[in-house]
Amino acid sequence: MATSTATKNSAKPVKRQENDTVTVRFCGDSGDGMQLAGTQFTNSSSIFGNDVATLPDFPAEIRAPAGSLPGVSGFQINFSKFDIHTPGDRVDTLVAMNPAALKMNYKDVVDGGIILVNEDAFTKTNLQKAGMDVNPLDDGTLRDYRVHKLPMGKLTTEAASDFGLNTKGVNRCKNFFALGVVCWLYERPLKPIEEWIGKKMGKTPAVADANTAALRAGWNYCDTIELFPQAYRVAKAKIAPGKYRKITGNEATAMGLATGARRAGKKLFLGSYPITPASTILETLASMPQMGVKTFQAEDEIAAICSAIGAAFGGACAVTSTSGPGIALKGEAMGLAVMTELPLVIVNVQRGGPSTGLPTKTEQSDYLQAMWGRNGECPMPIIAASTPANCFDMAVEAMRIAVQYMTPVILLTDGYLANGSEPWRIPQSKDLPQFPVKHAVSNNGEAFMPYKRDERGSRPWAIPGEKGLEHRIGGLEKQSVTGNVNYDPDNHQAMVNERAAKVANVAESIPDLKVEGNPEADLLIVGWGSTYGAITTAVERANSGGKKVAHAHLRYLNPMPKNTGEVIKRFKKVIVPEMNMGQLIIKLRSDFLVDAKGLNKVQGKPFLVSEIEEAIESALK
Amino acid sequence: MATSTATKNSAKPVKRQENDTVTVRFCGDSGDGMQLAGTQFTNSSSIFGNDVATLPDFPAEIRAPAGSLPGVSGFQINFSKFDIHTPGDRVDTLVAMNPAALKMNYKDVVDGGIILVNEDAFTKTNLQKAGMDVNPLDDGTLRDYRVHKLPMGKLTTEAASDFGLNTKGVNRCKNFFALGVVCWLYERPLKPIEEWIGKKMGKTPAVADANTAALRAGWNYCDTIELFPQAYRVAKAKIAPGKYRKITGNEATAMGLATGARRAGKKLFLGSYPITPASTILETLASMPQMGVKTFQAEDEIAAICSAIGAAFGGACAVTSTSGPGIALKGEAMGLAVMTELPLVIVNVQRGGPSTGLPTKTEQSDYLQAMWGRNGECPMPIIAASTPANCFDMAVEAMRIAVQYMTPVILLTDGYLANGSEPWRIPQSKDLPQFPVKHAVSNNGEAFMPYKRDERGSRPWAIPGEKGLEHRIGGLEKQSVTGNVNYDPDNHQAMVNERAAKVANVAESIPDLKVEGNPEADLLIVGWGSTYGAITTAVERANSGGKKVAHAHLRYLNPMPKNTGEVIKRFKKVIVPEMNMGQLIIKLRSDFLVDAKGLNKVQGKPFLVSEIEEAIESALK
Amino acid sequence: MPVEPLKPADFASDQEVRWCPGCGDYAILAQVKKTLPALGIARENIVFVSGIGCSSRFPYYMNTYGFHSIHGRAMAVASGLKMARPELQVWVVTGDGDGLSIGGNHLLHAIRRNVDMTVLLFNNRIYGLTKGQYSPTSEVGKRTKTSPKGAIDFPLHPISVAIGAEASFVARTLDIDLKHMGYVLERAAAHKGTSFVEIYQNCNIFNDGAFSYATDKNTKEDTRLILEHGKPLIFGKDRNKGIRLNCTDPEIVDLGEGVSEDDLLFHDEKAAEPSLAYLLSRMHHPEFPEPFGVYRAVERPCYEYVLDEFCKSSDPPASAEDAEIDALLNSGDTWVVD
Amino acid sequence: MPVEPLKPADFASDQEVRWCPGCGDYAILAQVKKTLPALGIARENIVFVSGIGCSSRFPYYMNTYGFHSIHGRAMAVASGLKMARPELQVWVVTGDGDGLSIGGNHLLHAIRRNVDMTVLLFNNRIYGLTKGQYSPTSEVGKRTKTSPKGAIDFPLHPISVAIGAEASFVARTLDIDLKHMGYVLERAAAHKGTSFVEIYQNCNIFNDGAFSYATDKNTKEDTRLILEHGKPLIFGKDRNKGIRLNCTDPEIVDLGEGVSEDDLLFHDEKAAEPSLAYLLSRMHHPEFPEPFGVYRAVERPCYEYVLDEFCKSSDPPASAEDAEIDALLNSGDTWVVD
Ligand SMILES: Cc1ncc(C[n+]2csc(CCOP(=O)(O)OP(=O)(O)O)c2C)c(N)n1
Ligand SMILES: Cc1ncc(C[n+]2csc(CCOP(=O)(O)OP(=O)(O)O)c2C)c(N)n1
Ligand code: SF4
Ligand code: SF4
Ligand SMILES: [Mg+2]
Ligand SMILES: [Mg+2]
Repeated sequence: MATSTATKNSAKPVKRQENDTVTVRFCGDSGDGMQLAGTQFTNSSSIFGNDVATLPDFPAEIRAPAGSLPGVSGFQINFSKFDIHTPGDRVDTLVAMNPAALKMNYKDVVDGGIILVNEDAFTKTNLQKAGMDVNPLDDGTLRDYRVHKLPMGKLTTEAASDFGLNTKGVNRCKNFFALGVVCWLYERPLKPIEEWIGKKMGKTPAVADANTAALRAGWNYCDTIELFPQAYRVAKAKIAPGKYRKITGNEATAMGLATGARRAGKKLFLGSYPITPASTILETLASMPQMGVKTFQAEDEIAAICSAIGAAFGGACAVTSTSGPGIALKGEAMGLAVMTELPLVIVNVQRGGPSTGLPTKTEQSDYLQAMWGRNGECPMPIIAASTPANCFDMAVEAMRIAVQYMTPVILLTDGYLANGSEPWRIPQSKDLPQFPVKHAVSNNGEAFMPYKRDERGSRPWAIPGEKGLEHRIGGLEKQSVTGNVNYDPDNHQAMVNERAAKVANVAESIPDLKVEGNPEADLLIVGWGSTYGAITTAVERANSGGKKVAHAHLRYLNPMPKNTGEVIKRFKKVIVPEMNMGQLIIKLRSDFLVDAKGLNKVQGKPFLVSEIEEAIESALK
Repeated sequence: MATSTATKNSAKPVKRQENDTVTVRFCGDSGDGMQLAGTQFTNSSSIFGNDVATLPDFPAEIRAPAGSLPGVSGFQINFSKFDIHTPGDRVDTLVAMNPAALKMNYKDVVDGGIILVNEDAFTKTNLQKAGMDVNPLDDGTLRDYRVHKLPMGKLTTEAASDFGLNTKGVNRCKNFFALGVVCWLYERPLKPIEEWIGKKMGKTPAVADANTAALRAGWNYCDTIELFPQAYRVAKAKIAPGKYRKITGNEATAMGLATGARRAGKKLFLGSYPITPASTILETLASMPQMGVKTFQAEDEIAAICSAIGAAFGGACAVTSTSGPGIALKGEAMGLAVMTELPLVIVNVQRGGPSTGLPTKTEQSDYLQAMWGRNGECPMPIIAASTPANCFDMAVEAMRIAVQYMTPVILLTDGYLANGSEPWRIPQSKDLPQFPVKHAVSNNGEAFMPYKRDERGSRPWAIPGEKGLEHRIGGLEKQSVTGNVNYDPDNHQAMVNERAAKVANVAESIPDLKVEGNPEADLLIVGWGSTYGAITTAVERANSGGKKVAHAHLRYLNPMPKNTGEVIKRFKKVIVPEMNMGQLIIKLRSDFLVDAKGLNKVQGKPFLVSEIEEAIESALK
Repeated sequence: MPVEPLKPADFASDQEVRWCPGCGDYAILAQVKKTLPALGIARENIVFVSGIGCSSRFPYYMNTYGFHSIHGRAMAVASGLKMARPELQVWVVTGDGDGLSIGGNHLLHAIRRNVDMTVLLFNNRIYGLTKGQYSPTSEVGKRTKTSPKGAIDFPLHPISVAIGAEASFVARTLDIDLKHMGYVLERAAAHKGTSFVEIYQNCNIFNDGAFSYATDKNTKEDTRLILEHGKPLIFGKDRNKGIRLNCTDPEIVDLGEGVSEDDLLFHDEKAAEPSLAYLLSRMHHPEFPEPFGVYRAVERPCYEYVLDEFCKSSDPPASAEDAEIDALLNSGDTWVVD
Repeated sequence: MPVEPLKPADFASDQEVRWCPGCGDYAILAQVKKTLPALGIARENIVFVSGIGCSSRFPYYMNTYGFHSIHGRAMAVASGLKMARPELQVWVVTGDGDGLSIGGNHLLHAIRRNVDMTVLLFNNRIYGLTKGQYSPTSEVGKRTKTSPKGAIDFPLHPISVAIGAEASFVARTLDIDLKHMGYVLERAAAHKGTSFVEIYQNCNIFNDGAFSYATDKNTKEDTRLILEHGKPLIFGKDRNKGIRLNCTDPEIVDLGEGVSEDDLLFHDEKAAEPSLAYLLSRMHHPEFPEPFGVYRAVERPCYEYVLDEFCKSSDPPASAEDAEIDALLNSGDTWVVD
């Protein structure tokens, strides 16, 4: 643990303790701008050169009453000199802007961790709103922590009142004051933040100046009064050189879809209906008309998918995006896409269920719905993203599979990926996969056979406008090859088989399942989706702690990679952590007759690394 | 094989060969009245005292062009002196009213079987409509059969033209002529048929008289011209004494639902939307206002289930009925019923899928949808009927489970059960289960806890009108006990667990899984739903043929009977026949890690007994 | 059964109200609570049903029976409830997204069936709960997160839709005019059949001021036309402007200058055909003052009462032997084997 | 690109037509085939989209591109197709059940968006394909399998619904009047926007004669009112009866006896507001002759063309290096690690 001198922002030298990894959480009222403070802290950390991972936590209400418990909003950032995969289990430094925020969050702070509170907000009214009789700053509640009470309201007012804003406007700057304090504490550069303020608020200079002043005041306050006996530093991570940006899962999904369509040589059409936590995919794609992306906010989820199916029939790379309840509504139309064998990407940003459930919370409980939530024998490829940035790759993959195999494809992400962010090394277009679509063309008046399959098992994609290929499709069973409506028993069996075989064929085009961690171990952890970060970290820690554990993470859930059975059967013990009550495990046990054990959590929250470590430990006992 | 003398209807003695079991199929154009002829033949056979089982086969079109192949309609009856369980694999006597019907059906006739054709219909035009160049009556196509060409049109005209009907009207009587012939052939009493004609057509005596005349003419024709060198007889079956009626699966379901509601001491509410093959449940219940049954033809399937959920909140025994595509639409609302823990019966009369699929054909491919076709962790009890009459019992059961466990319950039947019929010994109300509902009542102003559970895990059913129990429910996660909206992580986990436990508890109230056939066998056939008849017959035959086979038929699919694992693990080999590509087997393999093998058929048709016999044979090889 | 007189506060549940401070929903909640006691219906016989949206949180705040269902389906849930229990008083609370986007079809069909319930559609011309996407009542050109270049969907007019769906009762009111809202709510509750009430509601977070023309003291007299049955259509601060009919087109005229009240269009809630009500529903700001009050109130049989006539039967006695079951099971052709 | 002249037979697919003999659908099919050649659009640029029902089998019989989708969703499928490919000519064929029962909401929203397509709603006032249950246009009291005591749902009037949904083009025609149908189809196809056409269609199996008043030679002159733009509303065998307006209520008057043509209501398809069209949609048999022809035809931007303006771009070149992708991925805040 080395110490060093201060950055150029600082007035005098500060001793800084070197840490490998730090987790900070900003929390306050919905109106307190905590998401913004968190995002800016993240940006600054990324640009500084750390690896970062974030987890926002929104309240379910738009604006619950100010100061109330349901109105608390949080944003957590983990930054590190190493590769990291999660936003951190426990919090090293907590910023709490009011009593409600403190109450909801302090238990997640590590023993001896730092708590910064906005003292001004601990009024009697606010305490009451948070359901507290006594002030927790005084009654010993926080005795295990290093608590710093700052009169943030007052200090912000002093710093930011010279620029012509009214009291309310000035008061709104206090998130930047708090941000300034934490930046000082962890030696985050202010420059990227100030640049951002200039860019976003530049139009109203009073606002920009007031916020900049608050930010600097926070920093300078620490510098001046030596608030903290100890400051910290987290060295730059060894990060692969390249150009980076921060990306959330939903941004990555949206960009991946737009990119995928272009790699197919087609325009993108998105039919969608707003729903938390998927709406931002629609919103992001709505802002990309320059890419030839058309978005359509439909009247409901059924219209959304049906419009996408219509667009696919017309030759577009079609997508529909939603969350679990929306998928439940789309089931019938998904069957139509299977029967008509049109390419279509269906994005499910999973959230807490059943029913309306916990709309703003994360869960992985729609795997079985994705597999089987339709009438009849109705197979579809299913893939799942494992990190926010991986959403980009998997979205491109979903598009590839859809157009190459003429099939609807389900892409599963979840609320944690959707809103979580990580730095992303921006790929270059020339390195991205290409899969240009060839539409069927008329062949000298030869009768067109819309259900004649190629070696992949795909039928031709003939689109209106092509003379000589006029044909009719629909949801009734069709005759093999000709595509005419057909009720013949043997034909039905044959077509059911052909559709299944086509989906199974996708396995020919996907990578083998990789074993990470120690491949010689007796214990294998099999994960899928957003548990990647927590499992990876836990397995790394276990292995570096002398245990032997392997990890295989499924990104292709249907069909699974061809070597999946072989991998899974190789290990004595198999544990399957899922943020559900055991869903993928049903398929694994059934397919491979392996006595895999579930590690299950349905709490609207991702796994903690420690929870997986404990499971490893007790499995190896 | 004894012979005997003719019945009193006959002019002179006829030699009749005794048969154990006979299968007859009537087929003709949709307009030819084959369903009617088949039904009357069935009635007559039932009343005569045989055991019977039937299978109608409708065309998908309402009225495809007269004489065309898609317009062919068929009705098959198996009648026997023993217990029978299926409508028969192959046909002993086929009645074919036109070339199209002959073409579509003759291959199902046993070698040396009888084919009766309406010779008059074999005109050039009709042959062309059926896509035939030469007349199959002349070209040796039918050389393996005993073909009888009857000028049915002409003979009917002669018999029925004296009653004042126009030519068209007279011609429409020829199904009764054909029926008369087959009745003679198998010594079926005409009296029940004549009584039925009197009852149904009595209002227009000309029609009644003409049809009666045609019927008798058919009989007399055989008697007079000695058409058949050989006549047959199937002795009465040893049938348990009692009062009987013929019942189709959908009639049984409707009556079971109406009965179930009364056994709960409640009124029935059905919210439904027409869809083949479920519509007749709605139609049958719509005719029972005298039972206090309210039916509501909603604007779509979603409104149908939502109206039922609303009715359940109001205190009705609520039901929604549909087929696969309708279930796909109801998924989201089914989740709401799970979350609000209201009693609701959801009937899925399965048909051929995926998508619109084969609407008039049967299939068992919605088991996985029933299990998992919803977002989130959303468990529901699922039960399945095994025969048309068993639909009654299972409908009563569905209602019992729904009200006792405050849960939506899925009842699976299928197109084969829905339209198939069998004789049913009418139960007496006093022998039927009773499960009167007790609604929650106010307790001296004590705060009402809508999610406080009883020993079954059920919450109280408090309905509007009860003072002091005013409460609010909905699709958001609720706090245990209080039912208030709650986003707490641990509470969510607890509630997910409680909902799952409640469904699991249903196992406490259901019978153990029975092993039929030879319990000492090495081979077990595990079936569910409408395969019961074919499996039972195949297993009986195998056992009487010296093989050793056991059969377990699951009527409770979720949860399964408590001894299911124990039963299944007891056998060396397990075969699971399903009219799908392997659905229940996924759950069996996953739950019990048993290497069960599937026997799968997706042809829109039930299993033949012989198909299951073959599977038994090759498994025992 | 006589019901003790209730106070508005008796209708407040113990749940904390969680709309954004300043949201128009608060005023509506307050007025509903104020209106209910006068109806003389016991709390336990009242049910509030809603879908999903900010507005749809309404039932949680009422100390009656309540059902917060799923997005768009409130009308269907409420219809089933009312069919099963025709004696209850049922209210539906829905939003412009819940009721007109995903739920449009159920609204249409409940209205045509004339199920006896009162529907309050909180129209804030935005999706509130999902944070500010445009809705089916948003104006063309509106910029929102999902319409960054401006919305290109032509909006629906809720009252025109309801009239197109054969509504027997249609009215409009406004969140901040509590007195007017009280009148409309009372009328709606009293009406036998589906009472459709559009309530202009301000979403101060995502669509603030959408109805400022009708709420602003300075403009509201000129932008609102208060409908009164049998009275001529007059408006304006000085009540000197009126609406006259030119064939089927309304036009604004100044009273006094050769135009008398008798020349004006007279309001008739009870017109057998809804053409007048439809015509009123076409008067939009800024071209016209917007009509508030009861557009239409006519009698027509209610679905659930007719259904109940067919099926009249109390809950059956749960007796071991049940003659009606036996009659049902023994109906049709039977035979005896002995 | 010049298109070779096509004949009606060129539009027949190789699939055998499978409606019941005598079904009104045959006449509509014949007339559509007759109308298409005159439009001068190549077969490959035409798409027929349908839902599920007897009527929805239509696309199979047309030798164009076709999509027989799922029950109620034709409007949504067609909307997406049209948005992706605005240059195509899209027809939607639906039924009173498909379009107004399960599909009512999609109809409403496609109409308000004014997606440029022609919608043919075959109204036979019954569910044909599922064998005879009542539909949302069935009359009160109709006895069917699901309404053995007579239907108690008040029917929707398709044209009122469409007008309530802001339709820019609304018309009605009749299966057996081929000439009139031809005229209406041509007008509908020519209109830019959603053209909603109600076609009275006889289901001779489950609802035979539902429109006999309008098809019977003896009564049709008195029961039908043929709309002509700019002309007074006159009908009757001797063209001696007319429709006059009494405030907003239509009334039948005899011409000649002190009533001249000028006293009658004049039809105006292009009225800016749809109140007249709505009023016409309220004229029902037997009280009134029923209006046939074009009720309303006004111009309004079409959703998909405006959307296309925003996104104007041809299919992107599938090049290994794609500057637009790179620009997208590099947008926003970035930093370089070296
Ligand atoms: C099936 C489904 N789709 C989408 C959503 C997301 N969602 C919740 S409320 C809402 C719209 C709310 O708008 P509105 O009805 O106008 O209510 P407001 O919030 O404006 O009062 C949407 C799209 C959902 N909960 N369920
Ligand atoms: C999701 C779904 N629900 C129900 C059905 C059954 N169904 C098919 S067509 C139809 C109604 C047809 O009526 P209409 O639209 O009037 O068409 P018609 O047959 O009268 O031309 C129904 C209920 C279905 N195919 N899919
Ligand atoms: S978002 Fe708008 S509608 Fe929703 S509670 Fe806030 S102010 Fe009200
Ligand atoms: S059932 Fe009616 S609508 Fe359908 S094809 Fe037959 S006649 Fe036509
Ligand atoms: Mg709204
Ligand atoms: Mg119809």
